[in-house]
Amino acid sequence: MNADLHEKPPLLQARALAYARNEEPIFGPLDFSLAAGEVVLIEGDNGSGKTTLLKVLSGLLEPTSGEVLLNGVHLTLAKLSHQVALLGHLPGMKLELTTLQNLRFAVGLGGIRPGITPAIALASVGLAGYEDQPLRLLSAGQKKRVALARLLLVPAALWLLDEPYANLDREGIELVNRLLLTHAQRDGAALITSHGAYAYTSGTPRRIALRAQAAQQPASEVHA
Amino acid sequence: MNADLHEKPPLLQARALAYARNEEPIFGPLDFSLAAGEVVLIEGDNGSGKTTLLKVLSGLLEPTSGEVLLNGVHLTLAKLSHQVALLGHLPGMKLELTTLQNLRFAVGLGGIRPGITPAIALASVGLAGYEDQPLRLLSAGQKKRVALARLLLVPAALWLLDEPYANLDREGIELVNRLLLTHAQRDGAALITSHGAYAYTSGTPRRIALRAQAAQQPASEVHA
Amino acid sequence: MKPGTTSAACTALLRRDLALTWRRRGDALNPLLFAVIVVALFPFALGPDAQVLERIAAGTIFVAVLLAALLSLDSLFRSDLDDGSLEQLVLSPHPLSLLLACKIAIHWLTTALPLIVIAPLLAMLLHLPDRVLPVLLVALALATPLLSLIGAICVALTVALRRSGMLLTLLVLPLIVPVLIFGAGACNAAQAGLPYGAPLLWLGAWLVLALVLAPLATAAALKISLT
Amino acid sequence: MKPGTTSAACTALLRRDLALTWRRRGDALNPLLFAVIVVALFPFALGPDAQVLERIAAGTIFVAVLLAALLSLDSLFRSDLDDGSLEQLVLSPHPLSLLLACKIAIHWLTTALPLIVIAPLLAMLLHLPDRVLPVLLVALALATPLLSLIGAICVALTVALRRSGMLLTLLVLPLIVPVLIFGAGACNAAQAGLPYGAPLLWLGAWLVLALVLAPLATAAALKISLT
Amino acid sequence: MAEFFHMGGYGAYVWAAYAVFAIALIADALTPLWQRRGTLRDIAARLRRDASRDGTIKSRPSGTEDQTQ
Amino acid sequence: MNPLLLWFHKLGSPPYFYRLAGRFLPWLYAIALISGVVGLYGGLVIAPADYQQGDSFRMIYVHVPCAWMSLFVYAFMAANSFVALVWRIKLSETLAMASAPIGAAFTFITLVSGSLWGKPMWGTWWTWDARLTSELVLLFLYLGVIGLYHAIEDTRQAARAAAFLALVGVVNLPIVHYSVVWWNTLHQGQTVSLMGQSKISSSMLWPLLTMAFATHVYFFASLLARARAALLALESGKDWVRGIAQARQANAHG
Ligand code: HEM
Ligand SMILES: Nc1ncnc2c1ncn2[C@@H]1O[C@H](COP(=O)(O)OP(=O)(O)OP(=O)(O)O)[C@@H](O)[C@H]1O
Ligand SMILES: Nc1ncnc2c1ncn2[C@@H]1O[C@H](COP(=O)(O)OP(=O)(O)OP(=O)(O)O)[C@@H](O)[C@H]1O
Ligand SMILES: [Mg+2]
Ligand SMILES: [Mg+2]
Repeated sequence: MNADLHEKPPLLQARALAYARNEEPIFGPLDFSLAAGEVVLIEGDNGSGKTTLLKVLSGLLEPTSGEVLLNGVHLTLAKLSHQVALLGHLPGMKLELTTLQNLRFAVGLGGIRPGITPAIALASVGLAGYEDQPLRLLSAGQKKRVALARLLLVPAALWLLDEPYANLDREGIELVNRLLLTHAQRDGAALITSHGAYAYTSGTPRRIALRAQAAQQPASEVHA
Repeated sequence: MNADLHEKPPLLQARALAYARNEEPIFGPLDFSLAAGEVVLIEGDNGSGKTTLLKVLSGLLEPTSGEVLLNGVHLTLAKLSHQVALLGHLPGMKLELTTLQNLRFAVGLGGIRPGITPAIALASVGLAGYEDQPLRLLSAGQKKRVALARLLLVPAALWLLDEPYANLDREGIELVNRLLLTHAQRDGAALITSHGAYAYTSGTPRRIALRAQAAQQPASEVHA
Repeated sequence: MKPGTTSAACTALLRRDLALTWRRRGDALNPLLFAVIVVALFPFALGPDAQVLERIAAGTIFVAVLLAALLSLDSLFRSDLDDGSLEQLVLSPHPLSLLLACKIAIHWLTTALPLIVIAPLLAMLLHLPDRVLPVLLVALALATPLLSLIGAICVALTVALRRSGMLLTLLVLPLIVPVLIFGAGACNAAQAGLPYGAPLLWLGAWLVLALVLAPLATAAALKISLT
Repeated sequence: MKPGTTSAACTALLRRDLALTWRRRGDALNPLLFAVIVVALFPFALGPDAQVLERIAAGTIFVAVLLAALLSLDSLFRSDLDDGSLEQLVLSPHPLSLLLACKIAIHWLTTALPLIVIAPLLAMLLHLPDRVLPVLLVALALATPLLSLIGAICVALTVALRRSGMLLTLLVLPLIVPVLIFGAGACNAAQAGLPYGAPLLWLGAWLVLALVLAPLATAAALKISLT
Repeated sequence: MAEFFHMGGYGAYVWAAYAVFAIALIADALTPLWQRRGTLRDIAARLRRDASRDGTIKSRPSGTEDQTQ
Repeated sequence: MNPLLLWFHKLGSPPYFYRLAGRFLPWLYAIALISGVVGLYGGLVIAPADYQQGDSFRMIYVHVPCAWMSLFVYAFMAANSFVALVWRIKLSETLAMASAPIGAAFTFITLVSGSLWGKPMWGTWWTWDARLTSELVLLFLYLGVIGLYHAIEDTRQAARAAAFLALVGVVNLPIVHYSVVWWNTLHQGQTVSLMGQSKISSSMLWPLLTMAFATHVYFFASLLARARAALLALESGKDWVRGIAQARQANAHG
């Protein structure tokens, strides 16, 4: 193992990371590292490859070149273990089951942080009283909140959040910010994508900018 | 018909409109009217019934009580005709077909405004050069732009847009605002839902507030 | 403002659905292969006794073709529902039943017609006597559109469900039992040297009726299940 | 940080899938009804002649049960893929093959087992001689888990495709032709008064092999089709 | 009596038919009772849940203060 | 408004119907039970054994009333479906959907008892005879209606969709019946004819009629009970239902 015993390696490190789909580069060689306690915003226009980057970092897609190190260890699907929690566009939960059942399953699969229960997590995201509600009866924003509750439960050090602010009302946006802050404070780290940088209000986060590969034509004129 | 010939009725009028799902009220009796040239923002927390309201107004759901008048005429599915264009969470387009093919179909089904073509509309939303790209190869935000191009093409006076800003980058947000402005100037009207009122920057729009029926608990505390 | 004519809408729909079928041409072949495989399974399941196979040939082909067309029915409105195109169709200013009739026609052309074309091959696999083949083809030509039309009503009823595949089968089958009895019955009669004109005429009469009524019923059912 | 044990993960998965099956219990009955209906179609297609029906009874029941189990296979990972649960499963720290084995077991329990239970009824509908019934049941009990296991591999390969229903059938059917030949063959042998032990033993041997290998293969296939 | 149950050799068939008749109808009669009980239980649970949601509304002011800080 | 119309209007109101049905229910169950016991006593004990079929004919007292009911209930369901679709009366939706499982139960009993009767009489559990076949199709139709109703989430939408299916099925039923009859004569399988309409003696007849009466009354009792349960679920947001739930909870805890 490369891990230097004297100096703690960064939680996540990307070296010359690039991804190409069918030989067409989606995002260029990227170098960055993420220390514990950091929250980093991935910025980029529509189609610049933010979603793709998160999928690569979570191990769902394999990078075309470059490498990803987690705690100084090469990332492979097998070793991903319980280090990464991905919140994508899909909820990863069953619409037919209740919020509590869904969270219990997530805990069974991913383990649980000490000192928290699914019910507490639900209350933390403002869904107390919705414990026995099947997920399909919730609105778009309420579903997103349940997905956020999952993050609170599972013991993952690195959060990868794809547009966590979408569909949330202002209270929900504040909730995400508070969750991120708490997570950073207990030595977690998070990578988030968002168009609305305005949404992240607790201080200015560090940013990673993705250039759109096929530079978008400016929408200069609206035809009437 | 009720339409008074001397005074033009408002484009859209809702009288004591209410919707209940399985006897549970989703939004309360609402009264409002929308004149040509107006853009109105529907505000409400997660789960307050914004999406449901738009579906009712488009005629996809039947209201439990109250009535909707379009140009002073009662709204029935049959009479909706080409007056309403709905942009929901779903794209209403085929992922396998190219952007141009999709727009051509929309035009065939809904008719076309004079003086515009699918290609021009695509260029207007900043997707010139993507004409022959199948939709599935576009990112979330790019798909949304194609859906916006459809609005430019079909001759609908009333636009119902459910969270049109979601997934769009800043340029995209400006694009939506410009589209709305142009639409209002040529005597169209639009109802939009959005959590981020900040997104609508061209002047302050009129607002309709939906009270959350089951008031949400404030997410006061994040459990660590 | 140019609202667009109904015939333009139908043309656009036909053109789009054909383009889609072409894009998904791999999928379009599936019903065909399914029918071939079901028929091919029978010699394996029953053993290679030619007499037994000949006796059951017409019936088995009919069942296989019906099952294949039936399973492909599920996709009639599925993808349109999933991506919101169906909402746009319902919200369009044109008569829904006409638009749906176009979709049903496309469905028949792309799934049932190839099945009829390949039926002689299936007949050969099961040693169907040659003189029965024309009757089989006519019976299939009358029965498959009936199936598409009747099936469309049931699909419209189940379209709002997430996984409707098998429920659909349950709904459709009681409705097509008569079609099967008359279609396969005509073939069996022909094979036994009995007159077979009457059942075919009945099928034809039903087909005319269904052509008129089924699109209307489908539109009504679709509206019920979308609101 | 408490990572959670693998057995806890399996238990959670089993509990969740059973809860889901219960919530969708209407759907769970569908394969059953499908098999019943396919079997019921044959008398309509072939005519009510008891002798013909008796001759084809075992084979038809086998084909119907295989088709029903097979069509229900499609849903094995479908909904998990659609809502992103499958990604979470793949990203979990536990051996994927074990988790998938749990899913396959649930699938067999909820779709194939009811089919075996109802097989005597199907046998009655087609006048299968009583003495063949035990052989049929044993053959089905060995063949259906084999089908679930082999099918799971193919489902894993096709899961990333949107509408895989029929493609899946195409992949699975060639693989299970041997199962069909041996299973239905044993029944036909029993019906003809011949010895039928050997094919059943073969089926048993394959089953043991598949129990060990199939979950591993499924996990590998799933990883391929998700990246 | 034994003769009555024997039914001239058809006892098994006759009594099986009557048993199916009885079981099916008893099950049919019990289902609405179960349904009713389940529904009422769900409603009671929902009332309790709504009550707990109402309780959180009362604590709202303190919560909003928290956020403005 | 004339009093009868007014009464119908009131009947359409769920809380009124719920209470009224609740008052009738015990009586209906009691009448069904008593006439059922009388009919069974008459059929099993008093009626003499048939000179041809021996005691096996006693199956007639479950088979035939249930067979009649299976058809009657379908007609009842279809009529209510029609009303529900055309006039959008909620009570009709509820009644149509409540009758489906009862009808399915009667159809099931008919099939099983007929099967049990067929084994000693015809030597086989099942033949593909016209009447048997159309009864089987009827069962599938019932199951389709029930399945569709339970598959759709929104209860009222589900009821309307299933009602539509029930109506399509009613068009289909005569077609099935005659096609099956014709199919059998077309292809001379050994057509087994049911026991003829022989003049049966009055000591055999009255228990049969009593049982038919009992099953009809039972149907309406079960229908009302199911409709009551369904109304509770359907109106679960309304105050009157909450009142019932709270009262019941108070009873349970107090
Ligand atoms: C699975 C087997 C059977 C089924 C599904 C079945 C079905 C039916 C049905 C649907 C009816 C009502 C017909 C109508 O009212 O229009 C009926 C009536 C009747 N069945 Fe069966 N049956 C079966 C077997 C038998 C057997 C084995 C017998 C006796 C040998 C029998 C004797 C009768 C009699 C006597 C009637 C009354 C005839 C009348 O008054 O219309 N059934 N059966
Ligand atoms: N399945 C796919 N196959 C091929 N190309 C794709 C696919 N999905 C996305 N792309 C292309 O890859 C590029 C990056 O897409 P990605 O979804 O990562 O963008 P994004 O930054 O998340 O955009 P958005 O802000 O709109 O969500 C885009 O140009 C898109 O057209
Ligand atoms: N299919 C459904 N069945 C039953 N209830 C539903 C369904 N969809 C939404 N609801 C409920 O109806 C209410 C309104 O939902 P709706 O989707 O209209 O909210 P919204 O204002 O669009 O919320 P969001 O901002 O989160 O998108 C919510 O309380 C939700 O839980
Ligand atoms: Mg994205
Ligand atoms: Mg919404």
